[in-house]
Amino acid sequence: MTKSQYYIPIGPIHPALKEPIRVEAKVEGEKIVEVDVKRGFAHRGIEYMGMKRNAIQALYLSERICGICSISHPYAFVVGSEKALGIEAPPRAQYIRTIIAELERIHSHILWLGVVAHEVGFDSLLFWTWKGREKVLDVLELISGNRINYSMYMIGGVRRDLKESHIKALKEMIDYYRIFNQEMKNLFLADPVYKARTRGVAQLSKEMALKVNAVGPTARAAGLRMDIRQDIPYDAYADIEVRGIVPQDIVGEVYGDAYDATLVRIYEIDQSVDIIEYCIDNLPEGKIMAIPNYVVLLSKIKRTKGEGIGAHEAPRGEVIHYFKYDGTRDGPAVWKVVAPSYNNINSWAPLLLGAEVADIPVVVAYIDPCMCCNDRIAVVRDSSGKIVDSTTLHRMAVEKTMRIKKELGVKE
Amino acid sequence: MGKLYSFKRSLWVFHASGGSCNGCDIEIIATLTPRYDAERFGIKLVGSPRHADVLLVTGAIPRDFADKLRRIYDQMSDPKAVVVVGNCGTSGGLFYDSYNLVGPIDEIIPVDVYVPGCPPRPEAIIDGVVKAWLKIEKLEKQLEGGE
Amino acid sequence: MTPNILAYAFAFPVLGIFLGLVYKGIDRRVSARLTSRIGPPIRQPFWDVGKLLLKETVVPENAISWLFNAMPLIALASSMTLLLYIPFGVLKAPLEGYGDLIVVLYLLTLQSLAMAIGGFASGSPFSSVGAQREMVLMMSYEMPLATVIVGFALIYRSFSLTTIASTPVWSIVGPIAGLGVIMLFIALLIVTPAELAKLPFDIAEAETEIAEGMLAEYSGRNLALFYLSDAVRGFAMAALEVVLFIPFTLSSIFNLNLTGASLYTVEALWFLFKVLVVYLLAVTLVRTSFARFRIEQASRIFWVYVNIIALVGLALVWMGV
Amino acid sequence: MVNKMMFVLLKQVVKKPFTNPFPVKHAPKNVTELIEKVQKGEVKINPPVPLPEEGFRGKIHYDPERCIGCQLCIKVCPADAMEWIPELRKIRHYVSRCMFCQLCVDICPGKKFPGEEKNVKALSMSNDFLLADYDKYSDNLIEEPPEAKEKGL
Repeated sequence: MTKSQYYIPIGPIHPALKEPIRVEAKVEGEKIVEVDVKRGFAHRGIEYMGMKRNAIQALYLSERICGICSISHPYAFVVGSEKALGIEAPPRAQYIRTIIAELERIHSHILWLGVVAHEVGFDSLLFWTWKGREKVLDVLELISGNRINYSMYMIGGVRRDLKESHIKALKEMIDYYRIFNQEMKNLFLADPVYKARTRGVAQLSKEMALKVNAVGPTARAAGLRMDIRQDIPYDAYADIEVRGIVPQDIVGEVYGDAYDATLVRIYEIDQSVDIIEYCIDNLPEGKIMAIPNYVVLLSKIKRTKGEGIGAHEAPRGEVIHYFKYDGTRDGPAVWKVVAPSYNNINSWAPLLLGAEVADIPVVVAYIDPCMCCNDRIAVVRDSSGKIVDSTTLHRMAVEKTMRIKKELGVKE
Repeated sequence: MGKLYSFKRSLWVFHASGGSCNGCDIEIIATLTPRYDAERFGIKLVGSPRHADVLLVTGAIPRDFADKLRRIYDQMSDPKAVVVVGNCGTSGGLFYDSYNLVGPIDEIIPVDVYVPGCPPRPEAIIDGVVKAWLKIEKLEKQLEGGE
Repeated sequence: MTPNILAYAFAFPVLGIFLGLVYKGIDRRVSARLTSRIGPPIRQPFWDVGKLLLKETVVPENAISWLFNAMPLIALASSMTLLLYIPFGVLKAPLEGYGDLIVVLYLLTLQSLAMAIGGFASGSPFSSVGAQREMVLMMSYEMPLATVIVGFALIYRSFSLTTIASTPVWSIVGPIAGLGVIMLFIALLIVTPAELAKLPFDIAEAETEIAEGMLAEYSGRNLALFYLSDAVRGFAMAALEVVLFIPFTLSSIFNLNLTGASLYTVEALWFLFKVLVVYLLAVTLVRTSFARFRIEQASRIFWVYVNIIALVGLALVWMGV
Repeated sequence: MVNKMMFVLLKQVVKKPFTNPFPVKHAPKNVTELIEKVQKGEVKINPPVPLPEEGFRGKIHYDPERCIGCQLCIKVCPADAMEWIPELRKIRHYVSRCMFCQLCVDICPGKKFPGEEKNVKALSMSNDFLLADYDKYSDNLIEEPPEAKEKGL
């Protein structure tokens, strides 16, 4: 019997993908023999828009780069901008930022665990994990006023203070997650079917991880101890000894597969809970904003020249923002964003080649992709599929204007 | 009993995410999870547009994506409805001046219910469902009156 | 064919659809409760079917339309016929004497086959992959299923379901053969979710992998027919297990002296209860608490483990009888 | 065929469901009638999951009396949701454009009426979040001074 080849397009709209991206796979039976990953469906031109707006507006634009890690991009934004502008946030604000960032890590990791359970068809586990996730969302809503998109950060501080009632809720939450996470370890790591579906799937070796520039939990699952919180500490992380969690610390061996990614993420929840506990126990008193008045802040930005890089360890990996303020306008003159999924998606093509159709959702999900984070540029192709560069594009635009002028009969 | 009696009670939903920031998408999933449990209204997320009655769209639509959204809409069998979740899809939201967005969703496909919010709470999405029921009931009355 | 049988033949499909949908409703409700949700009302499947019948039926452009439209009918007809072979408590099966357990085996296969052919005919890559998976899965679980049926043939020296229902299997087997029958029961329970395309073996309809698989292109009336056939088959499969392995009647347990209508009512309710218990254990609980297997893992499970269980069971039965 | 999940699930069966039955437990027979009954007070609707006591970011409420026309909110709004009405020297706010970031509320200087000690802001975040509508420019989704509507500005 000759094996027939099928062409399976996955995406841009597909139930396994919650966001638009396209994976084109040629399969023989169940085996994938050819794969192509196409991105760019969620490109919104955020950096370009940010360079036209003022810094405060751009900060909130950066929050909408991604809704799941909605504090990661603002965090990198404020850290980078503060470096560029020479503003230092008060210690209390730094601690509050760290608490919010770790709360977000808890919610994002639990979300990922639920999603990956859903991808392998384990819907009851999705329901169970998301039931536990509501607790941290409640706390975030209590502190920030919304379940997602917290709008907490500001250049030079945070906008809302932690009150007594918030700290009480946080302490209660810490106790809850200590127990919940223990149960989660039992349910995920000990489940035979879950293990059968994830062990050996999406296996990324150390060398491969370095080659495709994997970051965050994906790289840590492959055994690379890399974590921005440990390598370039900032804010409250500078006071805490954060060590990146790698599977060899926990079980002694590294496979680098989706099962290890689960392991790393579950143990990182423990770590986040510890960090939050440290922060609320050692929360300094004082101001929460270096420059509380936005008008003053904007005029200071307008006067300042400088550049800086802000990095933050988002739940998915490192987020890096580059800024240049040129002292002529109240927004960034140059703003460049590097999101973790941009690196991690590189691992799809090598991992999918030779895998099975059933593994596509697991491979796609295990890096916790975030398309909206990584679609940063739009590429224009001509009819033959060649990329059109900017000079040609400009020439074509001029030509089109001339043609339209001619058609309309406009005289110079 | 109206003609659309069972239609109202069994809305199967297909979810298409455009250039959204994911905030709305995860709130849609949260609507299905135990705290809010949309399945008690007969709402089910399905994996194929052919099965769906309602198209949930989130996010402002990038240029590349507009024709795909149109195609998904055409693939759904009649009668069908479109619900837009979140402000980006409703009006462009804070991406109002982006060069790569083709604008609000109602310029591409007809929209029945808007759920504003950034992102809307799961209850607000359920409220959108209630509004959709009301619209169906109005339609039912019209059908009965017309015949 | 007597008028009596004809009356049965018309009443049964209606009853079968009704019961199938009710059981599906209970299944969804219990599954929701298992995951700490309220869940849809038990009438929900009726509304689903009502809605699907109301919707437009689309035939995709590149589908083979007559095949595409015929397969849902064949699927529903085969599961309906399957129901006609199953004795309902103390009621006789309507088609008793027109072929028994072997026909049941064929009818179970026919429905899966209809779905697979419908998948191939719809011309979408997802449906084709789904149909391929269904075929592979079918080949894997048919063997243990056949083994179970051979085991029963060994015990009774007959394929008649009515005989099996009237004399409980436990009363005629010794301890060794009894152990064998228990193993056969376990094998059949594991086959059940695969036969009904439920988790952890709903590989052919995997939503997240291949967008509902074989059913991806179906809509409206055709989808409603598949929905119904799925519901009826779920009920029939559970009923078959009850007939084969839990045939005890209430009157024989408690030595009741019921006659006429009251006997039939009580026994019918008792039968429905038994079916419900089997349905909840073998389908609802399993489908809620497991993840989906990969196709080659599922094949290995059936070819190796379930087959071993079934064959050892068969050997024990053979030694015992 | 037994795993740990099964025990967790069986434990959940006996417990009360975690679901918050907002607005009603199941789909009602007739929603129009239900809403009429609720308005008459015959039936009660289950409340949503409780909001935080303070600081919830719902729909923005605009009080034109307090507005001094400084346009700071327009300057700071990331989504350009505020529109300046030059004739009245007031603003119009489109809720369907808003991103609920509260920046305009923070920056609003507000106005002091005679006899008051402190400035009261013209903009405030309400607890209103059930905003679904058929029309994105419906009255509920636009906050504007009443004169603007009368004069059709």
